[in-house]
Amino acid sequence: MLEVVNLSKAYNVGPLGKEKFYAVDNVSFHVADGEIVSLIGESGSGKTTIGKMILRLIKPTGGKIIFNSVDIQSIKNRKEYYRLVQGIFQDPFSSYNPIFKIDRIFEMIREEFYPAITKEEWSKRVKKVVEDIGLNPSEILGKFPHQLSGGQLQRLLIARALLIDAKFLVADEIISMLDASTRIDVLNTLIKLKEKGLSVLFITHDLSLGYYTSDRTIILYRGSIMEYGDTVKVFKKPLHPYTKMLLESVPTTQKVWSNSYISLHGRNVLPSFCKFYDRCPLGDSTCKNVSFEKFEESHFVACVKVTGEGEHVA
Amino acid sequence: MKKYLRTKILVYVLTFIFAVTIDWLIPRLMPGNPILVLVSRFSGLPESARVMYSYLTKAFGLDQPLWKQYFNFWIAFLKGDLGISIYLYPKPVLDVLKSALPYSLGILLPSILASWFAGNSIGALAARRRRLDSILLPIMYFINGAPYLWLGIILAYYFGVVLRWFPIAGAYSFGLRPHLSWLFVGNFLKHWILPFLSLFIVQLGGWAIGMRNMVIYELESNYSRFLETLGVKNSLIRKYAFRNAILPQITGLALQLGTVIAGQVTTEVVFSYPGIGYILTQAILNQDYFLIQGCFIFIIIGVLIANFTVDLVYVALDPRIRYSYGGEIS
Amino acid sequence: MSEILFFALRNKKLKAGLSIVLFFVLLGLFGPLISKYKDPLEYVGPGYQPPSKDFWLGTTTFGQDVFTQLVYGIRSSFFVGLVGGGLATLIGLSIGFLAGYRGGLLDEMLMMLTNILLVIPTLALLIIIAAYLPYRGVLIQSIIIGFTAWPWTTRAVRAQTLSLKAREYVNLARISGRSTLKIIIYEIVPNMLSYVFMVFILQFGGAILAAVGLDFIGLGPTKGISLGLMMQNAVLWNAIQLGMWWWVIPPGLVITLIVGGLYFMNVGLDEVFNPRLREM
Amino acid sequence: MLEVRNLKLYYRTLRGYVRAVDDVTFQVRDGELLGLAGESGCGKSTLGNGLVLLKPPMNFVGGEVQLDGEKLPIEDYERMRDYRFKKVSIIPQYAMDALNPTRKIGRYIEEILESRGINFESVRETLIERLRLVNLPERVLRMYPIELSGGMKQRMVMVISTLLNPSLLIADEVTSALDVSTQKAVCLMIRNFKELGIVKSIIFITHDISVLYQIADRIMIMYAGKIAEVGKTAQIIQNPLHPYTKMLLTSLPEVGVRYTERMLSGIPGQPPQLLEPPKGCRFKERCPLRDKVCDKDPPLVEIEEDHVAYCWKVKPNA
Repeated sequence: MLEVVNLSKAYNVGPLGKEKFYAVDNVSFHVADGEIVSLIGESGSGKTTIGKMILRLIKPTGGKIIFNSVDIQSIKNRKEYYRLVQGIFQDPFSSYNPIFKIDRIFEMIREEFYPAITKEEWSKRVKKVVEDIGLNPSEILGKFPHQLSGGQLQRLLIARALLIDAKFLVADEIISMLDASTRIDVLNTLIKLKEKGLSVLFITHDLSLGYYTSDRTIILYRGSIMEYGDTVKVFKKPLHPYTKMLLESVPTTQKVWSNSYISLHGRNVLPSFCKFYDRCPLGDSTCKNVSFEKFEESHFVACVKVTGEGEHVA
Repeated sequence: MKKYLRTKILVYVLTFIFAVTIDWLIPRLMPGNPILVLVSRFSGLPESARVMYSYLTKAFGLDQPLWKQYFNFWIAFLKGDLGISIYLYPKPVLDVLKSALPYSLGILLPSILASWFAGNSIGALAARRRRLDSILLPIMYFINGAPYLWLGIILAYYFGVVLRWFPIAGAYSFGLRPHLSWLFVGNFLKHWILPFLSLFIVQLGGWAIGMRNMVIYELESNYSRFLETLGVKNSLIRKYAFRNAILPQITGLALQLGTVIAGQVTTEVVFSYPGIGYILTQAILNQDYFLIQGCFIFIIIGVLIANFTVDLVYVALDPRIRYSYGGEIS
Repeated sequence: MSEILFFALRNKKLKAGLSIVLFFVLLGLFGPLISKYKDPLEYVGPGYQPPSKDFWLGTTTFGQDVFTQLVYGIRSSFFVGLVGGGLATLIGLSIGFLAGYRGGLLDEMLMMLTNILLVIPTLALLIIIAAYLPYRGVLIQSIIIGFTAWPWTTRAVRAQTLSLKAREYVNLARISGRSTLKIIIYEIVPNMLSYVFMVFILQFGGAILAAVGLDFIGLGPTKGISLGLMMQNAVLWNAIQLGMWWWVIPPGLVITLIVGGLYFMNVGLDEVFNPRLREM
Repeated sequence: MLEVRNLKLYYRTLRGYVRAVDDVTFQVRDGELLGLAGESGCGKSTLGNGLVLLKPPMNFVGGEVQLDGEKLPIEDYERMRDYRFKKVSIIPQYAMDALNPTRKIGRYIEEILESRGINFESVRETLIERLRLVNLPERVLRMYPIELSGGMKQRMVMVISTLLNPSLLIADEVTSALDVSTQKAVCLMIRNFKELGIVKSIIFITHDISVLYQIADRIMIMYAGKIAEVGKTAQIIQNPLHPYTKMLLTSLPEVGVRYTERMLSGIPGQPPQLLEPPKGCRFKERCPLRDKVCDKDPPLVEIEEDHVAYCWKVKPNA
């Protein structure tokens, strides 16, 4: 369905903008029909930039994004693209224009995509969709954004994507600002839609959310993919030292943290070296020109230290 | 830091070029033949009209292609040739301005510095005391809303006419010639005090309001709150807030210059004080175009120098500028 | 909306400023009707007259009625404020929007221009333009004031636009297939209305002050009357030295009250729109 | 040892009082890290901040606070000044911009200490030792805050807050903006402060219960301005009794839980308005066990030693 090929986004930095900073560096992956793929990374990993590039809100500086076998840059009519590919953003309160009622996000879609449908017919459809995502239309519609909870607002945005009848959804940290008691409902709504055939790129920094929701997982660090594959495989048998560090740091109520090695901050990225080199306990001069190795069926890692058994050589 | 200064200098250089270009362009854009308009101004001085005509034709060079006219204008300008004054014929414009400049600066610089210090002190004080604030703030807003010249008029009327404490015209009495003696200096200061005061008051409101708002903002910021949780004395919190609030007030100096210039020009007119502003009004009343253009350029150069000085001071005082312009993601 | 009205009605600064400004609006509208004399420039009596029953604010050196001049002057001041301030707001808004929304090279060029014009004192620019105009009316004056006063508005509007542009609802409108123009009109502008209104008030006051400055140094309207011209004439004909306070003081006082009232309104509005500043 | 009895902290607004902390009683023992958890708006941050810096619009309405057997005058802004920094300190949520941007950090610390009447030289060695503890080089003292990364600034604030060995340290949502790897490091550092005896006790405020499982000795769950349940970490996590705690824990996605294996569910409804909170139990509107008795204030039920819940439906030793 969606394929990202050697995607890059570079910014000019330094005096006179002579140096390049790669927010996204040569990233490739794909998302199949009816699949949820989670893109997991910490702040500065470039995950949001990738999402925005797929939504054509930022232009890539290299590589392409292919949707249904077509390079999206070549689709001149953006509406045509947005009818199939939609997005939901991190901050539910900022996603609504505070001075209008929330119904407006649906009305906007009618105006732009379905001008032929009458208002009455449309409001019936809106009500149905709102019911479908498990909300009560009479309690929700006609309200202002600040009168609803973050969870409700995010679910309405999912309803919005449903109304457009999009096939692909970029969900960028959609529950990171919600409270624990409501976030799971948003995830479950997303999963229900996936089961009806929607593809989702689920962007998050929270490993537990990624594990709960997704079929496949991509681990991103400083703009580059470290490891990717089947979600259960990546989480049960993490190969990259970075993935391991992440999993050891995630707090759970099952296991108490071990006092393992954590390096707090990295220094500079050296050209051609692994991006994690300077924080990695195994990092040495051999960590260069790393490429993806297949470790097992649908499980790949970019680390020179990983042996065939999934152990690390020192 | 270097990037900050470099950007600023670029703006100033472009501003200068822009201003000189405007100076060259405006007479050529206006309807009618500027030379004829100018020569008609000389009807009172018949013996000079012919000289003037040839001079003007040369100066404007209207027979030459535009780019050459522009080029020549720059050459003449860089040589210090700003043309000849009509109203003070045959004095060159540069000489007229040079002799007026000290009078302007003599009022401008002291009034800017004094009102900056006084205004900021008043503002900082008002930020801390609610009572004082509720009385001072309206006064400051109305001072800020008063036309610059009107404050001068009030001072002139009250201290000059009603109380008769100070003279209200000229920089010194008619009978005197500038020289270094107690008599002259005393006389000069007596003439100086009212124009100085009126320009001082003109700027006061802006500084006080700005400082009050900045101090309140800083006192509500997170670093002030953290200091509170550490139980430090109020004096330390205020000291930090004051210091951080004063920084934008320094850049404010550059922004306020427009107001100050307008105040300066009109104040000089009210008190017939022989600075650039007074010369400018005389030039306007006498349609002395070279002189008007010369005043314009002089004001621009002054403003540019002032701006640059402010930037240097600011960079020296605010570490955030020194470090943050290293290399941002653009 | 009702919340804003609630705070607006409670705000003393807003109410005080608005009352002052409204008073002078009414005086400008109806003053000429209640004044005994119809032409402000007409010589209607003896000169040098202090205020009296016949001449409410006395007469000028030449015997013109100061009150009549004053109320007509108020009209022209409001006119300059409206047209000059309005034009400056409009230009500042458009350029600020464009620079902030489009970004890139266009933004850099527009901001460079803005920064250049910010360095040049407005009065200096006004003088050089006005000096070469053979004929100047109040309208022309307003227009050149409008064309020179916009830069700071541009800078402020650009900053606002940049911050609004970063809101997700703009992105959401984007992926709803909205055009740039529609996004600016429906998403960005409505959220800036309060801000734009405040900018306009400041520009209004600024234009009035700029006009007074121009009038006073001899670049005022070549015919008609304005508050600045009144002061210029008064100073020119030694009204200060002659102690004719009724001629020199009132025009400036009126301007001070109008502009001060406008500024005061602005502070009040800021408190109304900005919850952080609301007093508990 | 901190003892808080019937503490009420309300916010004054134009429409009335918001009862952010409403009649809260608890204690923190010496050598203990108490985790304080709850959803946004439950009053946990108000409680933490109120113990250090109580000022408008936050109002003291009632209650008593004792620290190490001495009454803590939290309602008196001026008298409280002596206790701040020396006895009670906070690592604020805004730690990343808590430093004065225009002072070098060393000089800043010197001036703060001087303002509290403490000689800088007398704590210099402690300071350097503490910097090492949080992994900061000594040269940061000669730097401006802007030269430090966000994480470094936060750790600097941690050092400053604990420099005078306060009895009680409050950590307010210190890890919510951090990446998982940094979160772990910072949590362990804070617990280390307690274990090294630098501070006697800690209140660690967070919305993330799984973080508390890692570092807390006891956990206190707040809901809508009131305490719902308090207990030892293991008691709360393994044997939650209050319906709210139970539902909160079962709605928690964790590594190891997939929707294909176990579909989690959230808590329907929303927390109540605290301007006019409902009578009786504040959770009743969202509670599946609700009945008439819940309209009366819920009783304190002690289930076993240290483990208490405020709920009509919890039976002792059930």
